[in-house]
Amino acid sequence: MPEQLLYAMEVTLNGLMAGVMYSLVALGFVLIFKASGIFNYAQGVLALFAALTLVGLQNGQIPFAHLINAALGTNLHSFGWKLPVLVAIALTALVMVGLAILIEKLVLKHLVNQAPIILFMATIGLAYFLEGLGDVMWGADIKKLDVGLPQGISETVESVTDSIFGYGFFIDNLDIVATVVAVLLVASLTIFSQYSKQGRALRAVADDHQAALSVGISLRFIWVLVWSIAGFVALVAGIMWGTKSGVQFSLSLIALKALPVLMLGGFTSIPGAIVGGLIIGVGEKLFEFSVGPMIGGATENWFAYMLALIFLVFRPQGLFGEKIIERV
Amino acid sequence: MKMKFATAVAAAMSLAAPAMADLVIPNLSYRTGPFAAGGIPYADGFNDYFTLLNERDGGIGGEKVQVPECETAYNTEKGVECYEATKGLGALVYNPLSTGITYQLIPKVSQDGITLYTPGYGRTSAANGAIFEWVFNYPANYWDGASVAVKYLLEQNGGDLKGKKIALLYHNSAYGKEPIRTLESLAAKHGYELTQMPIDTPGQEQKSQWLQVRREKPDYVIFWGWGVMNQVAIQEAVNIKFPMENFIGVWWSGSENDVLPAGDGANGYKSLAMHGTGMDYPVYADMQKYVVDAGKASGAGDQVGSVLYSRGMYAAMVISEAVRKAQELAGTSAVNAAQVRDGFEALEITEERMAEIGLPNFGQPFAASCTDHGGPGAAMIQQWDAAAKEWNLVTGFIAPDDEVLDPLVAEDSAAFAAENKITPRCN
Amino acid sequence: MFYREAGDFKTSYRQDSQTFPIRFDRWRFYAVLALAFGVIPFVINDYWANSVFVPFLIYAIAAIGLNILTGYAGQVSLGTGGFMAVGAYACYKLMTSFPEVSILIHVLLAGGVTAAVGVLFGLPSLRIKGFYLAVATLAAQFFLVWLFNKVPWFYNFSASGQITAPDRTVLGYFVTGAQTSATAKYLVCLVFLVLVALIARNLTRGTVGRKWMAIRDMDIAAEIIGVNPLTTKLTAFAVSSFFIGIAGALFFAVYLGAAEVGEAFGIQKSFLILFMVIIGGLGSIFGSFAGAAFLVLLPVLLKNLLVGTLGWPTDLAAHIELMIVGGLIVVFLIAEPHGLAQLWRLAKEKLRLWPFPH
Amino acid sequence: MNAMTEGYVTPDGRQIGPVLMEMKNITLRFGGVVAIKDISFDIREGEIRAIIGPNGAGKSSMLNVISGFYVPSEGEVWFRGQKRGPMKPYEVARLGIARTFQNIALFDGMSVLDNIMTGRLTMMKSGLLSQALWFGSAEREENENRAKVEKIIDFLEIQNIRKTPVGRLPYGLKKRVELARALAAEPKILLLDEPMAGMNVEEKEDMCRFILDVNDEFGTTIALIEHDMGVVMDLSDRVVVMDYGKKIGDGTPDEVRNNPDVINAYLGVAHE
Repeated sequence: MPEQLLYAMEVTLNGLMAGVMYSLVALGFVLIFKASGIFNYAQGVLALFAALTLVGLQNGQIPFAHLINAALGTNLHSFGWKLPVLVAIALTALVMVGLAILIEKLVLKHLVNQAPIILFMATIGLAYFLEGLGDVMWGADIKKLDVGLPQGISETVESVTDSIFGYGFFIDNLDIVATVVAVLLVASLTIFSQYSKQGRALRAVADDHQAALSVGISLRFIWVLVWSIAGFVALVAGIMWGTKSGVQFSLSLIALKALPVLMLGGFTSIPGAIVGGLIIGVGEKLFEFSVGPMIGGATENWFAYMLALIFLVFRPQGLFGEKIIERV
Repeated sequence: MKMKFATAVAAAMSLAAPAMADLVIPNLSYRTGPFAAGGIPYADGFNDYFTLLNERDGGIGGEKVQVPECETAYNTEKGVECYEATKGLGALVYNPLSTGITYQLIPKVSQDGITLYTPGYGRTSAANGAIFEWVFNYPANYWDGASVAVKYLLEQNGGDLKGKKIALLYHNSAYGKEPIRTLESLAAKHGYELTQMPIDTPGQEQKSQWLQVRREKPDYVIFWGWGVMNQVAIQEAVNIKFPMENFIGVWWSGSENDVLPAGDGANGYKSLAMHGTGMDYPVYADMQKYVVDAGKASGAGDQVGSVLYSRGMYAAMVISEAVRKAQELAGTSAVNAAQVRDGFEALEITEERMAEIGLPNFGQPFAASCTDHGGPGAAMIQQWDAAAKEWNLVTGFIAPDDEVLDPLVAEDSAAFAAENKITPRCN
Repeated sequence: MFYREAGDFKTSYRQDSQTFPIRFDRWRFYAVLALAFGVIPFVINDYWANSVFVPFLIYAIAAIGLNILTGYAGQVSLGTGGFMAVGAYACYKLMTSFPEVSILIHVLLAGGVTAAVGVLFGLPSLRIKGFYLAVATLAAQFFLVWLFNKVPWFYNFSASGQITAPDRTVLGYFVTGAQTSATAKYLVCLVFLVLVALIARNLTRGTVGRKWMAIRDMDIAAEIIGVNPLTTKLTAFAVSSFFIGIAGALFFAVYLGAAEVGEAFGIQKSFLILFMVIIGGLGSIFGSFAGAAFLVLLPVLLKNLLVGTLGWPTDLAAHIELMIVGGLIVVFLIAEPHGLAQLWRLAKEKLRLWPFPH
Repeated sequence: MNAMTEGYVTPDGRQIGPVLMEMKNITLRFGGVVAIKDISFDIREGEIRAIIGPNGAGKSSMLNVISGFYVPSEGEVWFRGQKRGPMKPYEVARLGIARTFQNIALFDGMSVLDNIMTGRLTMMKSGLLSQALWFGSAEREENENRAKVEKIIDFLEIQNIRKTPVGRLPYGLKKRVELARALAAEPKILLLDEPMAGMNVEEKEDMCRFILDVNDEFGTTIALIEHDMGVVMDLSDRVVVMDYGKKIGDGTPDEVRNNPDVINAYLGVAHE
């Protein structure tokens, strides 16, 4: 096989893996939008906040140490313990649930029935707030996140492909793990929404707000539930991305990678988020591989958006949407 | 009520004025935002050195040093605001640790008559003191760094890089683009093949670039990163099993933060170094005694001796020496901004002086002049030892290829002079 | 007491459709103008100009621009940073290519170039609506920033890709470059802002404004009563981008003096200006002023209060500042979703009846 | 077909003009669903023409065909002696066809006055520059059109709510404002989509009066759809009756009232 084709295959495979990582972030957006019509800009910051909390708990950091030290002149830093990974993850999940309850109580409750743009704006305020809170609680320095996930080239894939094609493909072990986790996540979300009482309530609200309310489903409960789930998804995304690049401010910017995925897949479709992520991942990597070198590279950021834009111009309803019929 | 509020606002808008006699050296730092991880240790080193001088020596030449800190978040607008807010305090010199803010401030400081000191970053052609009267960037700048890296590779290859492939992986911004011209000129001279690979900020996702590296198998990768880009690049290099000893970062891509997350895999990674690092300097005994133990350390105290802390301290050291020189020239301890500039221009840092300060062989000795604001530009190569978790210097100071660089500096500064109608000084 | 309509009769439609139909509002407007032109220029210093007034004036221009598009025509855009970059780079290329032409003309032309680019990126708005369009405008944001970073022609092949504004004068006074006085910077930006605000006001009270609002409120009905959605949306994009381009040109040439595209005109800028518009009030010129003032002043105020007065460490202050700004945005939205402009209107309505509550 | 050009005189003595609009064999399909099946009828200048039928008869679709919002799958629409090709909705408006909507479609964020002024948008031609400077044609045009709009405001007795945002108005007033907006366009033909839907008796009477007055005062041709037979019979000159997408009757109210098919449709006799 010609070399270029092999390279393209390798790039495509890696694009698929990158796409899964994007989907993980996009999933959080979709969950909240579907259940409450809120375009949650804070999803990226939620991931950062979750990862910060995880690292902080794991390493026994004292929250707000800097603030306390500045105010009281003390010199606190650490409790001096290390929590096992699973305990820390469970505790972080609890923190995210607590956060969801607070968000509902302090923000969303007061904004029922507002226009979508107002709710969007509120989540931006929330993003600012959480970003500051995360920094005040845990500090702005860079943190290493290690929950024991493997990283580096997968030797198996390399040797297998080498024996078939004579060229060993590069696949990152972390990406393989992320793919498995994403599949598990989507599967468990599906099972949850199909078979549990809360899940059915969630689907009912997503289908028809009014009808769901009229049969006695509590909207407030649903909002707490969906923000908790989104918080958990953010935690998963935070772990994956944090393992890759450490936990620091830029982690919140992964939200920007999820937006074109949302455009493509639609704001309300979970399969859309997955397939959209894959298309964006493959599309931007292949473009950078084939056209990038000719026009100077670093095209990925804008190409993802252009791809989604062009796609939408020709198919405004998105990947899985039905054709829109305008009525008077 | 309204009046009261207005007064309160007015009071809040003007920073508390310092006692007039102090030497004011603002620290435009960034402890938040995307580059906080690098900004924090640097700012701590900068602050701590001046605290040390104040505590141990009672300041510089008997004058206490005030270091009002202002948060820029690496953002140019906030940088401008910080400059304006601190300028009125009688600031003597600025060191914003951001190439973007430096470009912003060059015209302003020239107008206001305040020195801008940008060691190892900023506008490279400011090394030409004939054009850039108020800007100093010794001991080394980006083009020096690029040239030193290539010279090191020449040494490694017995003086011949013909047919070798070198990839430049860079932060897709003004900062990252700096070395391109130098590396291109050197490619023409030495016959290596240069591939450019930009990475968009912040640089969390570099798969495409590293797959390209894996495919094209360059002999060496030269790396110009900052922030999260650094550690992701090193991690990715480990992932694709790129030989780490052939991977050389600029001095902004060679701190502990960058290599630690990659663990053992990062062993052997190299970076440029324009000063020493680690705790093996006598100055740290005083630092411990007067600053850390006294509870006056700027940060948590865990960064002391790290690469970027050392760099902040180095900048503070050079500034304090320039102030000392200025005091000597002016015959007064309460120097003003113009006198401090003269101090910078007449500054000479010798081996002996560094040993006296407690930093023997910490940096390269240099002497500035009216035309030379850039110093010798030499740098060392350091290599990461993952097992011991420390950087080891593997070379002494390597001088850059001035034959190639001087015309580039002359050309760029002449363009600036023409654009801004500056007549060269120093004739 | 003074603030009332009773007895303030209008005898022509012209009087009735003027900008400030209430006499007291008119007086206050003249008083603000007098203050802005007659007093502030004489007392302003570098700090106040560069930290507060000049950024406020420029952001107000950009906010008016975005408000035309988002507040009046209902098309949410996140490409403002990219369009400001177009204005800045157009201005830079014009300044360096035609140094003999007045900078004021360059700024206007830069607005024109931006308007053309805005129309181009406005085309998809015919097919894409709502948040999808908002996200789609990010394509403009990222692409434009990449373009200006990548193509050396835009930055005159300088080594680092930074653009630096050469010195230019108006009536013999420097308005760009380091020698510019605080007063000159302030006045140039003020003149542009006043012009932009007047034009925006005129457009929004007339035919075009009604078309924009009709499309915003119900696009299908608007089309059936005879509004051509294509030209209407594109006009909104053009006018909006024209203003934003002017803001970008001033931002680079007068305020910063040097700029790097990704840093000065990145995605954060787009969000910042959108915040200004929403906090100030969608569909309100006054709201654009209020929003810009709020988001320029608040951080400066907080920083000076926390660091300057209370002496907190700068990083802690910066983080708490983020929390306060974020918290305030949420509080404002809960208290008054229609922004500062609506708060102001409600206050005025109360005042109109004062001292008789009924 | 001699009436094509000549018109006729109504029992109450009004002169009705020649045919203004003619629908020829209109069929409209959505995918597999046939909404309108081969319907033909005409609308004459100056008359009040009603289209009635039970729910789901295809009235709204018919109105959307007349207004140009839907393009018929088969058949032709003739307007003022010319065949009307496929057009954009806003181009139809410029031909002089204005309408109201069953579910009010006002612009909620604008005042009553501004809403009515939008009805005159097709007649306001001043350029962007003139508007930006508020000088010359823009201002003159604004004031001229304002004067015309004020006449309509007086006519419909809504002077006191001129500056109120329409979002705050009650339902009945909104309907009146919508009528005002349509009238402001000085249409050749005015389409009313269930103008009386959701109104109480008093409001219905008001609306009837306004419709008759409009027809009388301005001589405006009116086509309306309505499922309430009673009101329509008093109001209109001629009536088309639709059921299941087909025309089952056409003629004066009296003729229609005695048409057995119509009786069946309204009394709910099963279709075979």
